[in-house]
Amino acid sequence: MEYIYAALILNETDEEITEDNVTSVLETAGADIEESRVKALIAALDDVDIEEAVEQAAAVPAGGAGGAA
Amino acid sequence: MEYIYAALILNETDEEITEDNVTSVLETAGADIEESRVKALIAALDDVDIEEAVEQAAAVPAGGAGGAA
Amino acid sequence: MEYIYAALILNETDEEITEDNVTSVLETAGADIEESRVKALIAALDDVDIEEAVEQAAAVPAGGAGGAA
Amino acid sequence: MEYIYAALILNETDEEITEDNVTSVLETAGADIEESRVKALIAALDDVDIEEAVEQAAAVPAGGAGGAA
Amino acid sequence: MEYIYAALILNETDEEITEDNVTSVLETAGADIEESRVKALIAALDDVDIEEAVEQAAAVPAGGAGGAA
Amino acid sequence: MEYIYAALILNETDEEITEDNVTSVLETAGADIEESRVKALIAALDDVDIEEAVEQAAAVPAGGAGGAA
Amino acid sequence: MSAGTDLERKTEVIPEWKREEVDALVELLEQYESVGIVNIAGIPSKQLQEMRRDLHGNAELRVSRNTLIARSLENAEGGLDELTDLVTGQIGIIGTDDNPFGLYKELEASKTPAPINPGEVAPNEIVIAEGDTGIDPGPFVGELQQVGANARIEDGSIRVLEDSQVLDAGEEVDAQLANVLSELGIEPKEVGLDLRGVYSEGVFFDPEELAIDIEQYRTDIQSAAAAGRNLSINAVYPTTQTADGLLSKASTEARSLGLFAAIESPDIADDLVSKADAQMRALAAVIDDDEALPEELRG
Repeated sequence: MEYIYAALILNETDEEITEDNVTSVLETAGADIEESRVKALIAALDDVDIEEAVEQAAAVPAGGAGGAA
Repeated sequence: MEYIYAALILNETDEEITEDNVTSVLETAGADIEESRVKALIAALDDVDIEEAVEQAAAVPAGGAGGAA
Repeated sequence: MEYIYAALILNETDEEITEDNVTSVLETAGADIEESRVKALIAALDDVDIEEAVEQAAAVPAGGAGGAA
Repeated sequence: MEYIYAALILNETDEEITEDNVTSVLETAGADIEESRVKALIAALDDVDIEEAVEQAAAVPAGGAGGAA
Repeated sequence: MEYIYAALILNETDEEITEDNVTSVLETAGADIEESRVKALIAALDDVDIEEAVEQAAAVPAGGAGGAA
Repeated sequence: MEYIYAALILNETDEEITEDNVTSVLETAGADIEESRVKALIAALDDVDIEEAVEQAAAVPAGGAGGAA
Repeated sequence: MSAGTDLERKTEVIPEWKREEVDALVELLEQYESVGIVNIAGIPSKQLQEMRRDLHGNAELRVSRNTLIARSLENAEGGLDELTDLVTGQIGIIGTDDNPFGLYKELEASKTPAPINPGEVAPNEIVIAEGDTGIDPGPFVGELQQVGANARIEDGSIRVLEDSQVLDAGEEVDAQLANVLSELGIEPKEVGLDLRGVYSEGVFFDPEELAIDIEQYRTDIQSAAAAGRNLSINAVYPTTQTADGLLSKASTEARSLGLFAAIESPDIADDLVSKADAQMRALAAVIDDDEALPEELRG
């Protein structure tokens, strides 16, 4: 998941989502980095509109009251 | 949201969510950092069980497009 | 809505929700205050369990998924 | 939540949402104020269209809180 | 609620929603009238498009009544 | 809808919902009154539990308050 | 039924008992808030007695000669002319302090089903419903088929295979159909006092305008209550019933703003975490290369 968060952070800060940038963020965060996964992520995100994808996420109350039902 | 994302990366890599660590991650990602927001974040997360909050989100399918994920 | 917000601030700070307190908060915020509306608010809140009402709200997914920041 | 309510009141009264104004409102309401939270609030709200954010609340399906049903 | 209903009747009959008119309707209906609530009603409805306000479903997590079901 | 509102006011004020009372309220509100509609209302309400109907409305915030009457 | 001859004798000396009867009828007409004409054709007298008893306290029913009723309508104060036109056939007059809508409702509710006899006209279309008749196999199957029901023997009894309409409204029931219906226990008639018209406080009401839709009133009350609630909340005029709703609304707005602007507030920190996680999952969901995803997020 940290890989995707890294991409999301770079998206917010308007930095380019490159192998180098993702790797740097993850390194700083102390992650064990798999180079192949970073590559795959960058390639996969190439065609993705991150803003749009993120907007699809419904805000869910973490409060618990909602719950399974 | 980048402050939250940074905290969640650290959570994934099992690093402590401290002002310093959050700041480093954000700096690496090229963010303009507001120290006050980092402080507020750390304070706000103090009582939050991140795993639990995340599980609540996972229990509900992310919006439309996302589906099962 | 400012009258309601004022009541909720006082609820959060554990101050009593009285005409005087609501009026002071609104005055500080530069509101044009209708005394009658403050009175009506206090009267209407008389039998209301504020915590409960607020919890009901928390159980429902808030909007804001999109998000700027 | 009192910090956010303070911002919402100031928004309604068309006062600027500044550190000073937020602090005054909170002080009047008897809150213990953390300066960093005020600063963080102001920073977070920078560039945010409050009307729009609040309208998102209205877009949420009412009811539903009930869970079991 | 009788104050609101009084306003709604006057709105239907195209009479002006004034303190006097609201008071007369409520008196005829045998209500104990609080002057401040009448004043508050008039103040609250000032600038409100009643048709619109009536049709717009109040986006509120159904209070009390909803619940468990 | 003014006939219904008149009935609801009387219900709130715990007055009996009679032809005379409904007519008086409507007259005071400046309505053109059709006696037969008042009669029909009274007859119909004989079979309707107003409290129950009102509670149902609160539980499910209905949108369009159009309606016939 | 000798209305014609009675009228011709109008100019003659009216017997004392008729005068008294007319006076009594006039008194009834003038005593009640609403008075009407009801059709009593086809109601056996025993049943009519029962109905009269059941009405007692709410309404008074009186049967008399039509000529006398007509005369009393003319004599009564308040102009009941339109009722006079309704005085034909077997009728009675009814008086009540209830309003005409209430009277109509009460009379409708008191109607009971009854078997139909040969030679009578069907008030509604007559349908034999699908299902097991519970009748043993025998010639009755043929009778059912002859009146137009799709019937056959199944599992040891006679069964109607589908809802079968056997007569249109307004058609006359013949002996065979009457027999079949009676065998099946079908009672197609609604017997009761049929209101032809009412006067109430000087206004004439046709039965058609007296049928009210109770459900519509219930719906209207709900709409009106919802309208009041909406107005109270949208105009921010708190009432005892809506104060909790307003508080919820304000609190939801604050949370929305907090989430929208990612305000680092302890009250919404868990929601923010949850939101971030949901966003991460939403983004993962549109990534179609499993290599790019950790195991738990692979589709």
